[in-house]
Amino acid sequence: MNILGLYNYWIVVVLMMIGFYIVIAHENLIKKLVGLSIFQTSVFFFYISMGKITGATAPILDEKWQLYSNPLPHVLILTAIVVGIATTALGLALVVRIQEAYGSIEEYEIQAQDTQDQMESHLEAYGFRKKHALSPSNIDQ
Amino acid sequence: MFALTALTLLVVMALALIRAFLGPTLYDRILAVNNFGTKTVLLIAVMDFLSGRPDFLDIAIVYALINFISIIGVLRFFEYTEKKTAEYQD
Amino acid sequence: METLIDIVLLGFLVLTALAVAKMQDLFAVVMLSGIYSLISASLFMDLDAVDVAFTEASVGAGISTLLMLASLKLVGQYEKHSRYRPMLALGVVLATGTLLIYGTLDMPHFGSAEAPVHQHVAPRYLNDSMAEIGVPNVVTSVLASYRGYDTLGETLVVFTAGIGVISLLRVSRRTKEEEKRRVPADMQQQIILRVVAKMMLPLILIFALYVQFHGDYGPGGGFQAGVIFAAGIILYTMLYGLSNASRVFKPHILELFSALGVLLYAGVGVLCILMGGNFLEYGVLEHDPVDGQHLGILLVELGVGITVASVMITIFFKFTWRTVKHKYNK
Amino acid sequence: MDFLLDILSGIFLAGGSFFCLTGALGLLRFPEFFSRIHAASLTDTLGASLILIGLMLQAGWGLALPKLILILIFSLLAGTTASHAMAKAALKSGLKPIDQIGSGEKGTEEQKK
Repeated sequence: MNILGLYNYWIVVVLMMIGFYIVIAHENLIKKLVGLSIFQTSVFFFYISMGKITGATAPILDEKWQLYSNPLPHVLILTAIVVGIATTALGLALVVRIQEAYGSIEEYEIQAQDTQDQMESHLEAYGFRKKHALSPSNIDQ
Repeated sequence: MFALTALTLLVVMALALIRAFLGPTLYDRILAVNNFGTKTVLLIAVMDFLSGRPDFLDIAIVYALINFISIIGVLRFFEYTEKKTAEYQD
Repeated sequence: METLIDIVLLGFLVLTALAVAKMQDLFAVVMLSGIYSLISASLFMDLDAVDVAFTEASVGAGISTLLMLASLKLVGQYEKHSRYRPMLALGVVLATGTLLIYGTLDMPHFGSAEAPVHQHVAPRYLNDSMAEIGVPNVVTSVLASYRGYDTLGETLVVFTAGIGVISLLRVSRRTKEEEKRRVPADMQQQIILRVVAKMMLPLILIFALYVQFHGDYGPGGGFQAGVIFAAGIILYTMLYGLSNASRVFKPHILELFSALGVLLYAGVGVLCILMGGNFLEYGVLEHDPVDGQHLGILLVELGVGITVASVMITIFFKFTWRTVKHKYNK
Repeated sequence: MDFLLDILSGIFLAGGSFFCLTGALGLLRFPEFFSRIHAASLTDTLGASLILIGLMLQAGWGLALPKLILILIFSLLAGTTASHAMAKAALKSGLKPIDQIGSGEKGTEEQKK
C-alpha cells in the first residue's frame, strides 16, 4: 500500500508519455495536435489528482459537508482547458494554411519542399538560373 | 444499488469502447461513440447519487447535449467528404 | 467505489490513447479523441472537480472535436504511411517516463489530506470565502474574485486566439458575397434531425443562460456558458447552413462582441478604481462589500461568457467558410 | 413508504442496467452495422429511461427531479434522432443491410471497402 498510493500519478505519467510519443514519432500534423491534447489532458489530471482528498466532496459549500477538495487546481485547470481549445483552434488554422501552401500536412514532405526551395535560392544566389533542374521528379530519383 | 448500476454502466462502456476500436466501418465507430456518450450521461447521473450530491446533474445535461451535437458534427462532416453535394440539393 | 471508478476510467483512457496512437484513419482518431474527452470529464467528476468536468465536457468533447472534424475536411482523412523510426522516439519516451515516475516517488500519496498543497492557500478560500465573497461555489469565487487578474489574462488569450484564427483563415469580402448566394443549406435530407434540433435549440440556449447565471451556486460560469451557447449556434449552423446562421450572427458583430466581453471585464476593474478601490476589487461597487463582490462576479462572468461564445462561434464560422470555399474550388 | 420507493427504484435501476447490458452485447456481437444499431439504440432508449426513472424515485422533491426529467427528455429526443440520422446517413453512403440470414459474409465484405 505504501508505494501503491501513487498509482494515479503513474497512470497519468503513462498517458503523458503516450501523448509525447504521438507528438514526436508521427509525421501527420493533425495527429500531432491530437497527441498534444492527450499530453495536455494528462497535465490536467495531474493537477486535479493533487487537489483530491479522499472522502471529500466538490468545493461547493453546503451545510451537510465539512471536508472539501482543494479548489485551487480546479480554477487553474478550468481556465487552462479554455485556453487549450483556443490554442488548438489556432494550431488547426495553421495546419489548414500549411495544407494550402504545401499541399501536404506530413512533416517530411513539408521539410523536403522547404529544403528544395532553400537549395534553389542558394543556387540562384550563386548565379544558377536553371530552376527546372531541381524539379521534384529529379529529386526523387 | 447505485454502485451496482454504476458497475454495469462501466461494463457497458467497456463493450462500446471495444466496438469503437474494432470498427470496421466508420459508422460502427460513430454508433459506438454515441452509445458510449449516452452511457456516460447515465454514469454521471448515477455517480451524483452515489456521492450523495445530486445537485450536480447539470453536468449530465451538458453531456447529453454535447453528445448529440458532436454526433451530428461527425455525420455532417463525414457524409459530405464522401459524396457529391449536388445529389443532396432539393 | 470512487477508487474503482477512478481506476477503470484511467484504464479506458490508456486504451483509448493507445488506439489513437495506432490508427491511421484520422476521422477515427478524432472520434476517439472525443471519447477520450468524455472519459476524462467523467474522471474529473470522480475526482470532485465538477467545474472542470463541466468545461472539459463542453470544450473537449464538443467544440474541439467539431473543429478537428472541420479541418479534417480541408486537409484529408488519412495519415500517410509514415516512414519514421519509432525506436528512437520510444527510447526517449521511455527514458522520460521512467524519470517522471521516479520523480513521483517523493510525492505525498494520492488523496491524502496532509499533502503540502492543501496547507497553504486553499484553507483560506474554503473557510473565509463565504464571509468575504458570499458565493457557495468556491471555484467561482476564486476564479472571478481572488484570482481575477489571472482570469482576465485567460480571457485575453482566448480573444487573441480568436484574432489569430480570423487573420489566418480570412476570406475576402467579395468572394464571400459571391458564395453567399450559392451555398446550399447543409444536411437538407435529414428532415427529422432538423426538426428535432430546432426544438432543442431554445432549450440549449436557455440552459446556457442558466449555466451563466447559476454559476455562483452550482457548477458553471462564464467559460462553460459561453461554450454551450456557441455549441447551440454551431448545431444550427451545421443543420441549416452557414448563410442562415450568419444572417443571425453577423461576423463583424461577433468580432465586436468578442472585444466587448474583454472590455466589460476590464471596465469593471477600472470602475473599481474609479470608486476608490484597487483594480478588480469588487467590494467597493456596492454599499455592502459582499453585495459588491456578487455584482462584480456577475458582470465579470458575463464578460467572459460573451467573449468565449463569440470567439468560439467566429472560429467555427471561419473553418466552415474554408470548407465551403474548398468545396467550390475543387 | 421510503422502503417501497427504494424497492421500486431498485427494480427500475436493475431493469435499466439489464437492457443497457443486452444492448451493448448486441453492439459488440452482431455482424454488421444495421443489426448493431438496432440492438444498441432500441435498448439504449429503454435502458436509459428506466435508469433515469429509478433515479427520479430517489431524488425527492428537489431541483434534482426537474433536471432528471430534462435529461430524460433530451435523451429520448436526441438518442432516437441520432440513431435515425446515423442509419439514414449510412444507407445513403452505400452501406447495405444483410438481406438474408446466412449471407452475412457478403455484408461484411461490402463494409470493408
